[in-house]
Amino acid sequence: MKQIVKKFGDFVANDSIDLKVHKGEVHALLGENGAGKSTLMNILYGLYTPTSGEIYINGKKIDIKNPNVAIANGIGMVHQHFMLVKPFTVAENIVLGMEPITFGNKLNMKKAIEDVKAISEKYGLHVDPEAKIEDISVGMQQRVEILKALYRGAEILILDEPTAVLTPQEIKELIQIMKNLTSQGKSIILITHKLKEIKESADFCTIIRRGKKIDTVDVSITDENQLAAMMVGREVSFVVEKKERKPGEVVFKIENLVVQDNRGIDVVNHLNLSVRAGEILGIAGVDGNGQSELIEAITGLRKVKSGKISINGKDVTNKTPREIFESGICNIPEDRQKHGLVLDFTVEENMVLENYRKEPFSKGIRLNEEKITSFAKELMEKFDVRPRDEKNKARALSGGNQQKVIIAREVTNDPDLLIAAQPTRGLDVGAIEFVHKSLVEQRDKNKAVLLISFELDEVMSVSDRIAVIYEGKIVGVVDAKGTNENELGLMMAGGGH
Amino acid sequence: MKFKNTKERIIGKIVNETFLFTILAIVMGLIVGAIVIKISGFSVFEAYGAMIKGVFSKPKYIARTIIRSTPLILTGLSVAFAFRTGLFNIGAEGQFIIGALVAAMLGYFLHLPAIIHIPLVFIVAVLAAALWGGIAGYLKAKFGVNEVISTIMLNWIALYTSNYVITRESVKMPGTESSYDIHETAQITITWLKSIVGPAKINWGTLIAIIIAIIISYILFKTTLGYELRAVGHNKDAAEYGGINVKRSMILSMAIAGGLAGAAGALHVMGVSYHVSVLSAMEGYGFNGIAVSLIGNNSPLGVVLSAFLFGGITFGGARMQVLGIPTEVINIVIGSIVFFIATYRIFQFFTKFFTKKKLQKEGK
Amino acid sequence: APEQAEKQEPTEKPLKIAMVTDVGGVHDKSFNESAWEGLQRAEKELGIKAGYQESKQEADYADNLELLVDQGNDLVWGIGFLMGKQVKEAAENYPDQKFAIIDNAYKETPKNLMGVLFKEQEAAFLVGYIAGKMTKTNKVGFIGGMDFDVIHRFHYGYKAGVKYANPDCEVFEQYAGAFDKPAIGRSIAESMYGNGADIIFHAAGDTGNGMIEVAKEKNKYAIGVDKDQNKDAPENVITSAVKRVDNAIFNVAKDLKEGKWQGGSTVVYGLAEGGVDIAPSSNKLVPKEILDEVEQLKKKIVSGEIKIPQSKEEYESMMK
Amino acid sequence: MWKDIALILGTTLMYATPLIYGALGAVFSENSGVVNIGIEGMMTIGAFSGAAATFIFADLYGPAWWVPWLGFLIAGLAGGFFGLLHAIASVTFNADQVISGIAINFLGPGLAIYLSGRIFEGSTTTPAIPLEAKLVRPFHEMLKNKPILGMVFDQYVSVYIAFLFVCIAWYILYKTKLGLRIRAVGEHPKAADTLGINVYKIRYFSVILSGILSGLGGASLSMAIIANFRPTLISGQGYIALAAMIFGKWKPQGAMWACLLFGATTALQIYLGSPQVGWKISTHLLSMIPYVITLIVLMGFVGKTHAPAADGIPYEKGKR
Ligand SMILES: Nc1ncnc2c1ncn2[C@@H]1O[C@H](COP(=O)(O)OP(=O)(O)OP(=O)(O)O)[C@@H](O)[C@H]1O
Ligand SMILES: Nc1ncnc2c1ncn2[C@@H]1O[C@H](COP(=O)(O)OP(=O)(O)OP(=O)(O)O)[C@@H](O)[C@H]1O
Ligand SMILES: [Mg+2]
Ligand SMILES: [Mg+2]
Repeated sequence: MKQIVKKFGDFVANDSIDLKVHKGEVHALLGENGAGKSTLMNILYGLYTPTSGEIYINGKKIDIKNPNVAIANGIGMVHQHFMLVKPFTVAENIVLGMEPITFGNKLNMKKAIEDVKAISEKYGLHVDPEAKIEDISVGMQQRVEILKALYRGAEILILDEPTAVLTPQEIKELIQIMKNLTSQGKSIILITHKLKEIKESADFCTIIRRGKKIDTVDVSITDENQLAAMMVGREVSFVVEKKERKPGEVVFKIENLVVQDNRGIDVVNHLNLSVRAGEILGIAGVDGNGQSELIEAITGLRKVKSGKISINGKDVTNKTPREIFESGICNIPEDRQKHGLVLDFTVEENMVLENYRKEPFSKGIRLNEEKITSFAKELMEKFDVRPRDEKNKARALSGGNQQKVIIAREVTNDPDLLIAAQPTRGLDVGAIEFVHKSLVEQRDKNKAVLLISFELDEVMSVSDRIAVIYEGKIVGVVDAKGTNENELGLMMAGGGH
Repeated sequence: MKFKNTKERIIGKIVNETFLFTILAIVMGLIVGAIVIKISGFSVFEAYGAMIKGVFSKPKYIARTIIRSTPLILTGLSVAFAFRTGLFNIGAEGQFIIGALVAAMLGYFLHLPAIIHIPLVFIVAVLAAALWGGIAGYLKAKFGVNEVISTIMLNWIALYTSNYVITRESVKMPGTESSYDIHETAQITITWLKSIVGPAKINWGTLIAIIIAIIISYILFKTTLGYELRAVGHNKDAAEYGGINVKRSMILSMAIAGGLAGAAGALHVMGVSYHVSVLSAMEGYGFNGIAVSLIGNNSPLGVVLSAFLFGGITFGGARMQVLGIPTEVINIVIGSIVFFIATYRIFQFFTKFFTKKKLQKEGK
Repeated sequence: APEQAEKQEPTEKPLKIAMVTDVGGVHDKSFNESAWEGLQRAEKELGIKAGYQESKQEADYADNLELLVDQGNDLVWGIGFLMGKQVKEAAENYPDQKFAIIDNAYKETPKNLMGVLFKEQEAAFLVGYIAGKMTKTNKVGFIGGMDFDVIHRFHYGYKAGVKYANPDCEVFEQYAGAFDKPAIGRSIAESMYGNGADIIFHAAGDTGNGMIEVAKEKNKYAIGVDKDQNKDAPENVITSAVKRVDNAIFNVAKDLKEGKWQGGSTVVYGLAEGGVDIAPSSNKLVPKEILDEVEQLKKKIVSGEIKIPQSKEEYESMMK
Repeated sequence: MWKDIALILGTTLMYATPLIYGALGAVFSENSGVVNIGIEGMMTIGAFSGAAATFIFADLYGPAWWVPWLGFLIAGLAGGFFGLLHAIASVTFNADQVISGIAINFLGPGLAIYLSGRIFEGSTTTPAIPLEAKLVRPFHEMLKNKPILGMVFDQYVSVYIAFLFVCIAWYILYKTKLGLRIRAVGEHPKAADTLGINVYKIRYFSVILSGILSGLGGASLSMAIIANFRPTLISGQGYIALAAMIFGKWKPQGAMWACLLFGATTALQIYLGSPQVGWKISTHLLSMIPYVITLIVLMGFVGKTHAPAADGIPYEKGKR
């Protein structure tokens, strides 16, 4: 790609970017949130037309007007947000757009399933072709996305933040798959915020900052700190700064909790847990072991079948979300766009999502707009939400900034227990640093924090104690300092103490 | 100084892009109408002249336009309010019927001094219609029944219920297919304007409707209740997470929407018709309310303006018949206006196209 | 403006008469259209100037009446009892303006207002008689639109006619509940024909259209209403109970021109006045003998020898 | 007894037919992600075009076999034209689909009645199509002497086509490449776009098809159930079809069952009001039956209805 420029209105998302990828290599793209990585790749895939610039494949200049041209030229893309049709089966998703047919335009599903089986064998990506997307795990969905590209004969595979939603195990598998693919001659462009992954898998790395290319470096001779510095333009610390602290009383307690999922299966199964004031308790575990249902049960969004949840000795089992909130439990939700924000509300309206009924934000039935505005202004300043316009729709904010709005709101509530579910998913290192700092501050104010994350690194560096969840039960609680990845990994796989 | 600012702000609020596009859409709709009129062999100038004169040439015509627009303000608000809270209320028609029916019954059967009678009739009629609208909300909250279906069904049930009640012997005025007139103590017609507007029944309903529009605007945007309802409208999950009772909100907002449409029916009976009649088909107050709401961009202020526009076009447009122009042309004009409002991006497209051309020229 | 028009010499300026239709519109193939035909005939034969204003909903009636007043019409018609109240109100508001209404009578009629009623039951009686005579199965049917007083006049007049001709004849009666649901009219007709009726009379507007359609398909007999409906099914519509709204309107125009305005009263148009009748096309399918008997009956009705019920109560008391 | 059942079944089929066409139209449009509240207007224009064209051709060329088919086709095309309008607004210009649909509901009837007046000397009702020029009744000869079976199955071909279309629609949506793409576009247009599927083309196709089907639905009333167009003919059936589509969970077969339920409850209403049953209950209350039963059945239906995920959301390329 040569001298690619892309403007959205007056905003220059890509500013004369050059990118060169060789056959059989993994080429990483690194940059802060909103640096322009996805935009560049969307241009390569024909979803955006560049304002100017040229694209060459195997030395030939190609005008990629739309995804069809990209597909015909062997380019495949796995998008940052999955492009899967949920109620369709795996096979249907893979063949969509290139469906095998028989007489009379009839879909040949049999052949589709065989084809899918064949390529999944070939590249070692195992999937069940007849399962529905909505029933399979995120890791599986990722494989489906890769298979979609391979099914179309992709030679160049773009992976846009493929690991943001994967568990450590799944990430390992993915890296293995990438190695597998490059060994078969495919080229891969990998976008990720995780420097460790770049080190592990990439050959070269191009760094983009604010739409401009900074440099392309050989990964084998560059270390993580250098990469990070190039990316944000300053030094970044990876260690979470954390003073020793003696935890206080138990403030939050779960006893014998049983919760069902949508299908009526007990996915939280006689779970016991307690969190003390002034500590961060991390919950480690592979996705799908009841974490989501656990959080929903605690926050009142899901009915508890049996057991007891209490905060400060007060029973909050099966109370309404509002009552639970009033009792001192706040939550940074897993899905920020679904639960955390009303995207069509302004930032300031979102800032008072739980507190709009309280003084000073309202008096009687009347909302006090001035107070809401000044409150939002203050928080945006303090939590560095950009752009600094409280009248902006939340929808127009980048993911990182959306997350900041939620964190600002929840932390400011100053709850006795703060639940943070996947709080750094998809954020860049700078933003992650900020989130971690906020959690630690909360702990230092002698509040309890419950961190749920699939990122083992995160759990290990932020938490004081770590509880491992497996099949709806806590299979062990360990001290964060006294454990290691292997021990936790073993427990997460069910091999508990 | 401050006054100037607020004034500017208000003007800025009205004269925004949406407003300009709406005006453009109206013009385009009229142009389509002009083409149809021309094809039919009539003079466009005369036809639109008749329409404008039909509305503005005499105070009493203006009065009649206002009278006709009043129920549309409220049914439009009803639809707009539901839209704002994420619900599609096709049921304003039926809610109107219920409001009108209850007002007619209480206006006739109760004997009270005006000071009590009027508010009582109005409030009970609105509550009844709110209950009727609330049924759809309840069915949605409790059974997950899509409100589009339930309100369509409830429209017909309301129609037949009303017909049934009206044809009861104690209700039906002999020799007619209508109920007895309500007593004067329940009427809200303004009689002292007779010298200006003639027999046109100018009534307090118009003022009440505008006040209600202001109240609704206030509720939606300035109160905690409005905050809740809008939050549910935009994102149920986030609203629930924020502690809002989503089911209650749904029922409440359908009830409010129902109450608004019911107010339209009640005011119509109290101010204009004084009775309800057996209906063989829907009268269209609710369905036109959908168009009014959409033309008004679902905002309470916009709805008031678009109700007057709609009332004016239908009332004035009917005057084109004098020239022999079929009334269907009016529906074509209204349909075109709504169509162009839907496709306002056509205008955006053109404005962009032209500014681009202009820039290119300037560049050279 | 109205006073001005009255002061003018009639020879100088033609009389202006206009009508407000009900929601059916002027081309409803029913009494609105019939009324308009009457006005047009008056235009041709009497040299008046005719006009109309269509209504789309109940709220239009008052507006349209006022508009026609403003246009300087000498007489303003309201077509249909549904606007009875609005016409009276207009008459009270414009005491110098003449009004008239079809199908409505008032307890107290203002001087400037005239009600015109039709004896629908008389025409219905005659078609009932024809049905009673012509049925082979001794079963005939009646389909009503909605439960309205006017429809009752058709209903019980017809029933009385059937029984008068043929006391053993069974009459199937059903109301569709709507004037605009031909599918319902169809299936009621299917049921009646299926149960042995061979002639059905409808007073159900568009709903009745469904019945005529079944008659065509099954090759059965049907009886139309309001206007001569033989055109819709020339082989099947044996007769129609027509309401000569056109005649009434024409006559009133003629009277007005001749200075014989009958304001303050209700004029009843029956057989005698040429206000109701059976359709002229009846001679195509109805045997001559029966038509001759009908002519005899007409005389008896006009002379008052036969009394015809207009409602259920009257019918039942007569049958006792 | 058998007669009653046959009548109820026959009425059910007849009444459900126009609704099925409309509901199928809505199924296609909404499965591709375009809300279509304009079914009512599309049915109206179809009803007019079919009846008018058939009458004119029958008048010119006599009742040749192809006349009704050509009329039927024209009805579909007229509906399709309004589908095209809806598509231009909602697919190309990203219009709010509800607004555009409402516009269609003004334009369809407005244009239909206007054109009727232009073509047929001011009449809002088109002249009746002669029986021989109506759509055929395929089993008419076969069932001539079997009255009970005839009540159920001696229907116009439009009825059988409707059910055939249900099967075809099901096949297209769930068994073909095209259907997979339509549903993909309705669920996740961006995903389809990234796979090189032209979202706009698929949506245009579906919305125009929706118009065609609705147009045919209108014609199935004006060319079979009765034989002409009149302004009150559709009167809300487009909305009922829409409700049936939602009730049927956006699926062709589901929509069909919902339409049949509605037809059956209407048949029940007619049956209960018939002289055979002799219920002395007000027709106003009887008329409520279909709507009340539908609501009750809906309440009993557990599980929320699931609309296609992108239904009602305009797709804009390059927007997230
Ligand atoms: N459709 C769009 N309309 C307007 N602006 C856009 C659009 N898409 C991207 N942008 C702009 O381009 C910039 C780059 O966005 P892009 O999605 O490429 O970032 P990114 O580098 O992929 O970030 P992340 O690491 O968070 O995925 C954004 O900051 C945004 O302002
Ligand atoms: N639809 C849009 N129109 C205009 N600007 C947009 C739009 N979507 C996003 N933006 C702008 O894009 C910028 C960054 O967006 P982007 O989605 O790349 O964020 P992000 O940090 O990549 O989030 P995440 O990594 O969590 O997806 C923001 O500053 C925002 O203003
Ligand atoms: Mg991003
Ligand atoms: Mg990105």
